[in-house]
Amino acid sequence: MDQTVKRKMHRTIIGFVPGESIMYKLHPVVRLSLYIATGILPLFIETPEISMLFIAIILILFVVANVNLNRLKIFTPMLITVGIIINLTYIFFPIRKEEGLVMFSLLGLDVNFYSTMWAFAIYLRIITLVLSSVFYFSTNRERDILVAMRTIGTPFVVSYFIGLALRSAGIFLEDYSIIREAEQARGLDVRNLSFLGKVKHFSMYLVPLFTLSIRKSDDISTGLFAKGTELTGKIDGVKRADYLRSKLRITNIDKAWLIAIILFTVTVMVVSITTGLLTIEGSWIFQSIEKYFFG
Amino acid sequence: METKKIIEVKDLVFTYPDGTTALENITIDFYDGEFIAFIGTNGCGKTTFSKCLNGILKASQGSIVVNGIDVVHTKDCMELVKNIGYVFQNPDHQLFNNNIYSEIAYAPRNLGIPENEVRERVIEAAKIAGVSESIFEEHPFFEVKGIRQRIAIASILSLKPAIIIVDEPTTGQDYKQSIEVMEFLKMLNEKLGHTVIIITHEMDIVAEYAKRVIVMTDGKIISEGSVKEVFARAELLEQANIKPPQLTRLAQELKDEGFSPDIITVEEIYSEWKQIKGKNEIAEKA
Amino acid sequence: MSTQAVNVWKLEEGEVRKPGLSHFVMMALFTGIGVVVGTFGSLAIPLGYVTAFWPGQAIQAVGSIWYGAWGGIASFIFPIISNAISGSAPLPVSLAYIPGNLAQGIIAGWAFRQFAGDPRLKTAKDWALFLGFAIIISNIIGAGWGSTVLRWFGLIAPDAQMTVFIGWFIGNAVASAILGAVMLKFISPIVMKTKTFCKGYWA
Amino acid sequence: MNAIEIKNLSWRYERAENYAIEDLNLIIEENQFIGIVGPNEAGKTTLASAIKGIIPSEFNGIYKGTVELFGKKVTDCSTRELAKTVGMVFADPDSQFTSMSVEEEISFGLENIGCTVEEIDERIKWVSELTNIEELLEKPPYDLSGGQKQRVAIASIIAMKPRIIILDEPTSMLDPISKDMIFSLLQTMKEKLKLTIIVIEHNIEKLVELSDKMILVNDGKIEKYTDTDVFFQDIEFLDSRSIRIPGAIRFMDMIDKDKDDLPTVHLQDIVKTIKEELRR
Repeated sequence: MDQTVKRKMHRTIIGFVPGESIMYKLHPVVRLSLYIATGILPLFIETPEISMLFIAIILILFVVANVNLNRLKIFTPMLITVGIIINLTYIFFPIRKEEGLVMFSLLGLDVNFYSTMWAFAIYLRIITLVLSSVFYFSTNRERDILVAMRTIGTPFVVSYFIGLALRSAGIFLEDYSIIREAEQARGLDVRNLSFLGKVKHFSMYLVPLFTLSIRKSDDISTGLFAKGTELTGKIDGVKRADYLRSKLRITNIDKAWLIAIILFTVTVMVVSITTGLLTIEGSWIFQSIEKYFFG
Repeated sequence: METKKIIEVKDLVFTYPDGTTALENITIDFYDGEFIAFIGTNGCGKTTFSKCLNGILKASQGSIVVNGIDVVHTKDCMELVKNIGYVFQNPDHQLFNNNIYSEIAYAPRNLGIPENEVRERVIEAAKIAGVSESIFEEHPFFEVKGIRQRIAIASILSLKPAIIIVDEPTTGQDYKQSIEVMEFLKMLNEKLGHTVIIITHEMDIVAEYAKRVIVMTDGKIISEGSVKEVFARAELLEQANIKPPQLTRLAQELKDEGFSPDIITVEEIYSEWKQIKGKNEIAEKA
Repeated sequence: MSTQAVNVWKLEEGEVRKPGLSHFVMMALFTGIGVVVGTFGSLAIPLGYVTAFWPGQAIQAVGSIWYGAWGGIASFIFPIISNAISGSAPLPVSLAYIPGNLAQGIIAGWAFRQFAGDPRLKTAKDWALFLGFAIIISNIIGAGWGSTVLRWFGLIAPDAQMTVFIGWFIGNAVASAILGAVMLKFISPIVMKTKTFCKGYWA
Repeated sequence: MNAIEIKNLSWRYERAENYAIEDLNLIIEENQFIGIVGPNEAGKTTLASAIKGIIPSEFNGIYKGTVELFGKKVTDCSTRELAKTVGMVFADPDSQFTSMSVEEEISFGLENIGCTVEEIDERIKWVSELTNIEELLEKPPYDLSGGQKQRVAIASIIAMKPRIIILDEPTSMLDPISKDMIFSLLQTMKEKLKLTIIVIEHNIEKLVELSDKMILVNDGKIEKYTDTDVFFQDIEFLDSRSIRIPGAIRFMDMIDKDKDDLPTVHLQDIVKTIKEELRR
């Protein structure tokens, strides 16, 4: 039975993507455009409740796409510290303090209403952006990223370069884990090191990592030469074949999604710029808190 | 003669973080002064097993005791390193000092040994491993691979570990270099009394140098014993996707003619050949 | 002490250096290294976009010292990838960072070539160039640009820019000074003997 | 027709003191299987690199003499022409795998030599069946074992259908069974594709089974270039060059010490000969 069980996850350089996901029904370029849209849209939304809605939608997408939510854990510390930093900067350096709307004093420091609300809105915005990024990398393998890049017309040399860079990041990580074992095998105990010792120890990871990379760069170059590598988009004046792209065709459904995503993004942008609907002042939360503190 | 148990492994299980089981219920003892070879296909668990032995990988279940140290639970990795040294397959993963001297001196310095003794150890280890003192100030990067491998071995020898594990000592080496490395390990084993464990795909090397062979498949030990015993079990080896050395296979193909299935050297097969030939001639005359 | 330093950037007589596939490969490898170091740097001390401890700048500076313009290209590409992976900066912010990242890389390479510094950090002058240009000036420009980008995007209070700038500068500079010095001191002797080492900007 | 013709070739790497290859002459005919043996640093890889044109194109140094492939000088060939004529597989499978999936790895070379998408599709199907990697096509490199990577490396070169294929220690990381698989793949290739195959290997026991001719490279020179059975006629000489003699051949040598005919080298022939000898 064991043999027939499909693998639950595919490995990527930085982690795993689900083995099966509804996202895979979409062409990589649709997924990339979704990433770009979710990476831009939050910048046009100030209203906290709409940002929260956005966050909720992305979290639902995580579930729909079959992504293991444990993956979000490593980002939690960052999301917390980011929240603290934003709040601190806006408490210590309040904006629109001349309006004098002080909610309360904390340890002798005036907590300004508008500034705090703004910090909150910005914080939600950044969470949205981080989640959209995490979502993209949790549902796309490296090859999907490359196919998407080539589909939107990135020159071959650029997409090939990105591919090779990602590949070498992978090699680098593999080497790193072996080196760590090798150091351990020679009795390195990081816990006992002084600060200077730690710095020196740092070099002990770096030296073998780089020497290996240098050797590999020679091997890779000769290997590429052996394959007649041409880093141009044209071979003999004819457009270079793109096998990977040809394997993944854009269907009508993909086109529909693309149009929908673009339309939606543009609409939100237009609404945001031309109307006050998405501003922080238009927020129901903003208004209620304002009412609560200042009547 | 009673020899001391140097490694005791009991019900060892190792599971990778992603949930795949790499080792399943391994129980085996190794004795002081043995020369052991781990064989098996790529991915059979032999490297994982050997890394568990020196604590690079932490066993998920079971116990490993090396020279009285509980490998699975010890916090003192120094104590462990003094007892069991591990030479990685690719020397480039373990050379990180600016010159060859400090490379070999690195591990003893980690132990906090006084500098004059470190110096003695470095010179001794370099001599045993065949690293010339004249290149002590050179950068390891610029040496050829054979030398880099020797430096890697010397940098472990300077710890004077009772047990030395070498992963693929002959990969990428030519015949002469292979013989040199193996003769060197043999010397460590026979003259200096180290317990030596090698992990290898080269059955000729196993036949010629190992005293005891451990055959692994899918994270389990499926066969173990002396070289002759193990290579004679043709069916079991097939199950592990292993082929005995060419001469053993030749003898096994000639089983019907009266050759023994556990031949490993040319001398053995030649003397059997003479015997059989002689018998046949007598039979013919009669 | 021999102060008769050799100019490592000068071509020997008859020496021909031309850019080739191997430079392209090295650039990709270096970008990969940057992605790893940058991602771990961001995740290790998770301060999000105000990465108070980001050793990635060392990779940028050292990259352009060793590999000239190739390293310069790597220096603005890898942060886009590592920021996206670690979630420490959203795509639009990452793109806006590009000029700052380019500066954090290329200034070091320019200074070492312009003033004939030795990447192995052999003399006081080399150290001065390293600390002065590769660390201090690079990071002043980088942090200045970066904090401005953050202000544009409203990610920090406008009045907080100075504080963020200082925090950013110190965090990047300290981490990168350590990593950068270690890389230059220990690895330059090897790199300089390889053919991908660039005496000029492209070869 | 001669696939390879080398005349008075000398090569010295930049900064090296000695010539890696000195005044070397070699002719290899089409559709031959050649095994190259010799100590490390003797010049085997340098010789292969010169045939492939990596030398002088990718390295700096001093180059004298000529290397011709099917009558055309390598130095007159473009990278693409060379890729179409000679394929080369290196020992380290990791540094040959530069893409993010197996199919991309194979298609990359094909795109380079100007194949169309349809052609690429066909060739990937054909080569993945031949090398038994159909299951791996979508996988990224870090999801493959060393042996699988080596098979992919070979597949990506075969797919380009070069007329000559050089393999530099193609099985270094492999266990015996995977080694067998690679060698039986080489055998199939030789029979089906009528290629000229050159293999550098320390594992002589396997080379013997397949090679039509063997070359001994030592100290930058070709010391022996003969049919495989002739190659093992003078075992003392090979011993003096630290060449590993397969046990069975050594045994045969002990048996017919005083015979003048050529030694039997293939394992199955040896089994047969011994059986016959015993019956005599």
